[in-house]
Amino acid sequence: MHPVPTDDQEAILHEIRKFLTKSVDADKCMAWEKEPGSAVSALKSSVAELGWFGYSAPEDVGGSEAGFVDLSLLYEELGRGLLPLQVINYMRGVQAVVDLDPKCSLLNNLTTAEKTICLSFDEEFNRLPENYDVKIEGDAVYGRKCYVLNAESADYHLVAAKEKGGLSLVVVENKDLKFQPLKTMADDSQAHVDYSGAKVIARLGDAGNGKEAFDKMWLNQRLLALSEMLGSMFCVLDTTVDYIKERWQFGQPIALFQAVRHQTADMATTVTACRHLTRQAITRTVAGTVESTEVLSALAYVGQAYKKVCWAGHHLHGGTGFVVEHPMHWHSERAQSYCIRYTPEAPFLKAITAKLLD
Amino acid sequence: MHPVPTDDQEAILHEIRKFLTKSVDADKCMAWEKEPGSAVSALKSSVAELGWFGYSAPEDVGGSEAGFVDLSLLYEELGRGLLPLQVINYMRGVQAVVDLDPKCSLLNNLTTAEKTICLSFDEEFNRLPENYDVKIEGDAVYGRKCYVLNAESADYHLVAAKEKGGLSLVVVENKDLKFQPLKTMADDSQAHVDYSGAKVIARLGDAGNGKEAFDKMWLNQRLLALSEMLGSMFCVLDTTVDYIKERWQFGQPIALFQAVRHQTADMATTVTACRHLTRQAITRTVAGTVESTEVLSALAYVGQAYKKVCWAGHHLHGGTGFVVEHPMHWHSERAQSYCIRYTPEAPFLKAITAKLLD
Amino acid sequence: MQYDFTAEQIAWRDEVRAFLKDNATEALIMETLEIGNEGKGPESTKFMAALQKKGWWSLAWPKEFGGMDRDPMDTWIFVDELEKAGVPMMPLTVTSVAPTIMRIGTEEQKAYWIPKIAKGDIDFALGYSEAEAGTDLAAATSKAELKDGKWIVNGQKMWTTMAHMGTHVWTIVRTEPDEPKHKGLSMIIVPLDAPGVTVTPIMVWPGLRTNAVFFDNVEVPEAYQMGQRGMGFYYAAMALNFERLSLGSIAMAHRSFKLVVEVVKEATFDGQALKDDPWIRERVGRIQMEIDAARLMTLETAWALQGGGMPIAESSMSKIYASELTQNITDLCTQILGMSGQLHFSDKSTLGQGWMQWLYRLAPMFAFGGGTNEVQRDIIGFMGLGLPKPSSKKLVKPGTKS
Amino acid sequence: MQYDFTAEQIAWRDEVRAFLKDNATEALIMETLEIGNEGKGPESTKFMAALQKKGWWSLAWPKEFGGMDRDPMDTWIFVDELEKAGVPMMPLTVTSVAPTIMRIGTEEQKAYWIPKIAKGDIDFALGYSEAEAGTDLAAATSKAELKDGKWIVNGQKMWTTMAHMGTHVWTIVRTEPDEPKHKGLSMIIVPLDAPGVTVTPIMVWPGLRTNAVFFDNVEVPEAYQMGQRGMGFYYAAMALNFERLSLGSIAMAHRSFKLVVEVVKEATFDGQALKDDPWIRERVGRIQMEIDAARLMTLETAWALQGGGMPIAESSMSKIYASELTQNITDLCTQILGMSGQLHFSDKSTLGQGWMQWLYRLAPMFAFGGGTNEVQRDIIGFMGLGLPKPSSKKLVKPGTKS
Repeated sequence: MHPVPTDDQEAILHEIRKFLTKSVDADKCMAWEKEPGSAVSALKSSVAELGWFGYSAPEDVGGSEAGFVDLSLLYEELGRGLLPLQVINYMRGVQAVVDLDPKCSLLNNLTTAEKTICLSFDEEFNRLPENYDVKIEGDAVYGRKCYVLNAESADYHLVAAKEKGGLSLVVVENKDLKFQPLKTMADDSQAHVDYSGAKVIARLGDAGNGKEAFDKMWLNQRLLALSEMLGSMFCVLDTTVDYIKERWQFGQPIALFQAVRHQTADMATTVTACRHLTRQAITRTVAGTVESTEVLSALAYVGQAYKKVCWAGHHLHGGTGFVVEHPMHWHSERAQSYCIRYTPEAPFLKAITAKLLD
Repeated sequence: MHPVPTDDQEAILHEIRKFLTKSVDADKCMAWEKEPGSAVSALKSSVAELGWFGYSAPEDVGGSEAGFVDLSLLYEELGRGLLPLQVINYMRGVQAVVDLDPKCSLLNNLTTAEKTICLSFDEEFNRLPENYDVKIEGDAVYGRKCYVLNAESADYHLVAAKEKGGLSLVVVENKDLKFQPLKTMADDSQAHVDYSGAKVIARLGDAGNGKEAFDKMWLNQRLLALSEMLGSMFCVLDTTVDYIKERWQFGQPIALFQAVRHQTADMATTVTACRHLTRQAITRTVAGTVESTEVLSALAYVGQAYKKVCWAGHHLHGGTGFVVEHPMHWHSERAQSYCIRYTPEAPFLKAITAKLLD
Repeated sequence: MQYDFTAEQIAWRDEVRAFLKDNATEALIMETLEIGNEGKGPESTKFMAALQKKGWWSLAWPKEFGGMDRDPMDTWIFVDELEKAGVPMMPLTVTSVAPTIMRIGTEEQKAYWIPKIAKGDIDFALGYSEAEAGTDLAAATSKAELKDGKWIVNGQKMWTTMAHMGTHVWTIVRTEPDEPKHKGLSMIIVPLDAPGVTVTPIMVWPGLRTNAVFFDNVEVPEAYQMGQRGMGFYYAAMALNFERLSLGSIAMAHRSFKLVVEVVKEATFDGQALKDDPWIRERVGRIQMEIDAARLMTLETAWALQGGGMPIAESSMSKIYASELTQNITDLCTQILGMSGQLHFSDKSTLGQGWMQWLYRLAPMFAFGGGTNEVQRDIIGFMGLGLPKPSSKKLVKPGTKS
Repeated sequence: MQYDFTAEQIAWRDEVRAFLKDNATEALIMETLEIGNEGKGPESTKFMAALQKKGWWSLAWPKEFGGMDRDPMDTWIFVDELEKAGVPMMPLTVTSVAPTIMRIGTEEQKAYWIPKIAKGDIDFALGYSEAEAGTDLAAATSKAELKDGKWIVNGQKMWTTMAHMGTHVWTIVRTEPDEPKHKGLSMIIVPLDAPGVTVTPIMVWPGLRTNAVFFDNVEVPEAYQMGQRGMGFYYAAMALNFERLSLGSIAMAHRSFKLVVEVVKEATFDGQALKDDPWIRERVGRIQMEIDAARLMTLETAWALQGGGMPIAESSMSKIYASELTQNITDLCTQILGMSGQLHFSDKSTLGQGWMQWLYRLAPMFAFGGGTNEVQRDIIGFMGLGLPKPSSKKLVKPGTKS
């Protein structure tokens, strides 16, 4: 057991953190929120130069072949450093392609970020692939996908759709698609998308046979969400500890009030539990040594805990952390957005119970 | 609205409190626990002299005809003053008879406590009357009832049993019954009872037609449980507030530690919520002005809150409140016993939901 | 002992409901979401005018000031119905500042300010907090000096909501720099259009605007200083006490919850009716139970005020309870709504009108604002339970020699 | 970064499991319920003898003292398996006092005490707390005076579990009355059969016995004072540090939970299988999730000790987490068992062996005992997060003149 990054990993993480500290700050986040296009695009290029888009992709498609554990540590830093979700979601798109078909020729342009891809899975009232209404007929996609991140700006859409009574994973170009843009909590550029005959330009896996690959890919997306959440919690905790030492009220730093100290201690305890659950889930999934309910527990636990840590952070920051220029709210927005998209509590709790009782 | 007892009610409560303060203390409780029979029996006689057994019974059977609201205030004091459960449960037995048939001739002896009665409802794996296995056949009772309070010592058993495809409420004598005594958390003299042909000596209501009356009676038992719990919470809160003022550690009363103060404040807040929920549920049930979910909410809320208040009390008392001579544990035992018997959370939560959604 | 309203109270409630049925329009509710409870858009202006016409504007004011002299229970019923309808609350100018002026003002001051407030010509922003004096109000450093019959005001106030829409700031400033910090403040009214006043916006997470207000040698007539000099801290506390009645209200969260319940009854995700999902069912039941509890807690405050008491610990309990509950409710309900739970209320495809997502972002403020919940817990301990204060004179352990 | 045990660790775990399969008898488990973890009944005596035979008695001791010199991870695995099996824990004499003696004792003292402990001839009760010095250990007033080469001990100790079964008390007493309170205590061993020692029982809620120990002019050899005079407080802290490895274990609650899960799988109440009840299903899932989290937290302590660190904040986190979780688990599980949830473990008709009802009564002690959770939270703040201490030298607000 070695429940912290190795020295080598720490060295890499240090570099990542340095880059993010330099490249992302509250002013920029405000600007990106107003104008997600251009500024984010510049950042995307810098990130591409660092090789993050192809971090885990095979070398022959321009990747660095990092293992999933190293990838997850990168995502921790993305969460901590508040890399804009638009960029993270482009990275996630590439990762999905790598998971589904590491030999896919599109990866050559995706790892360099010359092209971008978004994940088009959810439907208005369907989240489980077995219920999808969107269909593939004669190499064209028909129907409506919802809550698609980066839908309008991505060059490609990776669509999961029904075909031959099963699930297919295909790529279409962002051409002649109809969008209904959404205003969301995390300002993460979502849209509903109508595909009325969009042509399939690539297939990831066999037609109608994609369910297993999809599940594996989507589990990885979820695990990476845990890592992001964990990194974000590190940041919220650190920021809060700093703040309560600096903020004076009633003639003393508020850290001297036992109620403030104890709330911060509880934040730290929660973050510690999340750190172990997340990293255990990831390392043991990779090692193939998962025992019993431990991955499900991480998926059920971390997101809800993340929100609690954010609320405590808000509470202890008071008005100072409530203004739009303060980073707190970005963390809190991500907390609930991620819980909803990647780690809703109910299905994982149910799965844990089923494992014990059924 | 007048959410506190009137001055007249307060005067009565004051007398009740005085009696209980004089009659019940930790030493006596310890003695009663070891030897529930004789000592409790003496106390029972004093209580009978005060007229508590017939508090709400009609005058012509020796009662005082107090209304249910006044009765509930009496029960608050019983909870606060830790009247032994054996005595409370005899009182509850009389109350059930009053609710089911205020003209029942047995009441003449029950209100004076010359005779006692216990409630025999639950079965090993059945709690809902519609599922009872115990039957009445030709004026005799057959089958096994479980978790019967005061089963061995009561003169009569009020049994709810199946008859003519419906529910009957009958009284049998404690004669030739077979008991399996139980050791329980609250040391409240429970036993499983086998009725193999015990003769019915009185009927409360028509044969097979008792479901509605049972439900009403049982709701009253539950509401009185809320009152007892509330009274007990008052006591735990008061005791804890006194203790943290007196207990010094680190050169000051522990009340000066913000974490201690805040836990006590939260106890007080919880007790306040319970006070309102309980008293609203009772007064509005009596007035027939219940709106929406309010009674269900009281039933779902108060018991769970009671336990939390007790835990906080234990925590703040530390070792001092953990020894068997300290009253804290009697409150805590009652908390969980009452939750299990009278106000389990799940069915009431479910009923609230059903009211909103179904 | 009883919890029922009197027949008169029920009639009053029904009268308010009837009024709201006509005046709580969808447009007004949407506007309230956008600019907040204290905002002043075209719809809320219309609504306030209707209230004024009814005479309800000065509902709780004594008759001598042209009010209806309604008691705290009636006021509670009024506030409860307004909040449940999702419409803006009465301005604090009317419910908090005016009653304070009635108590501390000179006859001239009362005659000057109250009629203007009654007509709606004057609307105060409250200038209590400063950047370094938030929870610790008495640490305020903004100051005023009396020179040639005028107050010269300098300094900065924070979280001055409404300052960009109001006419004046009702503010505490240090006038007696040599007195102890609690005794050196005075209450002063500063016109927002006076030279030297600058209002800059502060945008907060839910998308609402509040302000910083800067005073740069602002001249204010001597008569704009209210009550006794050096008593400003206590007057602010008095004004805050008048807000107790609406402290800890759960009505807005309740209203939002009811919208979600309607969604749950109808919606189907992944082929399963939401109302059949056990996780959702438990949460719906539990939230309703908690709302039932929270609602009752505020009632006690009204009842105690009715009896002439000052229910300080009680309203602190309500405030803590409602603020923490609201946060839980919005969290759970946002999740119940699934992917739609992320949507902004301005997005047409949102479920439950998007209130929950908005409340999710607003809720943290309920806990740290209006006196942090830590201060409220201290108040319950000190005022409600009689616990000793750290500052009280040296305590002596019982049984030891002093 | 990885969370897997090494092959050696897995082999060790399996070895412990195999041993427990043979030695964790039903009779032993029932006896543990009755007399507690630290009790010493016939079954536990047999079990401890078996452990001794294996050499596991002195598992973590250095080889020079006859130990097996197993590292903290191996010890963690050992403790985890014992707790999961529901058998008594290793006595603190072996795991906490002996390692302290190895560090602070003179060569003579080590040579005298350690072999006796190894053989099981000596068993200490721990005499730290007093009636007025519980959480505030340094306030102890029991005292000892050195007279004619003997210590004369007077005073009273509380919560001296095992004093009615042990041979000696390992206790702190005031020997330097003129020193500041933390520096006036010394660690002394008092034989329980010495004249002037009285042990009186204190029965606590779960039915377990602890004791008050009175010292009335008890004479103790000078050599029974361990380490430096005046360092007793710090030695007690050191001894407590050796307990960290098992602090915050959730294994006992986990074991009890598994018994309840078995009941839920089989039982039917009111015609409904418990496992189909959504309220129960949610709780079963949530408890397992929380146990998964709690278990990991204790692992970090072991890992940090392995690396030579002193994981003080980490073990405080574990302690808080496990103690509060245990209370929740017992509460929920007692309810899940329904009417049977009230039954004592000695009642044959109980479900799930009655552990949960017993744990329900024991659980509060986990939170206030062993250093209250308030103290633990302070420790996390001060040691883990570097927050300022109230006692630290006058703090100066940044940006102001000192």
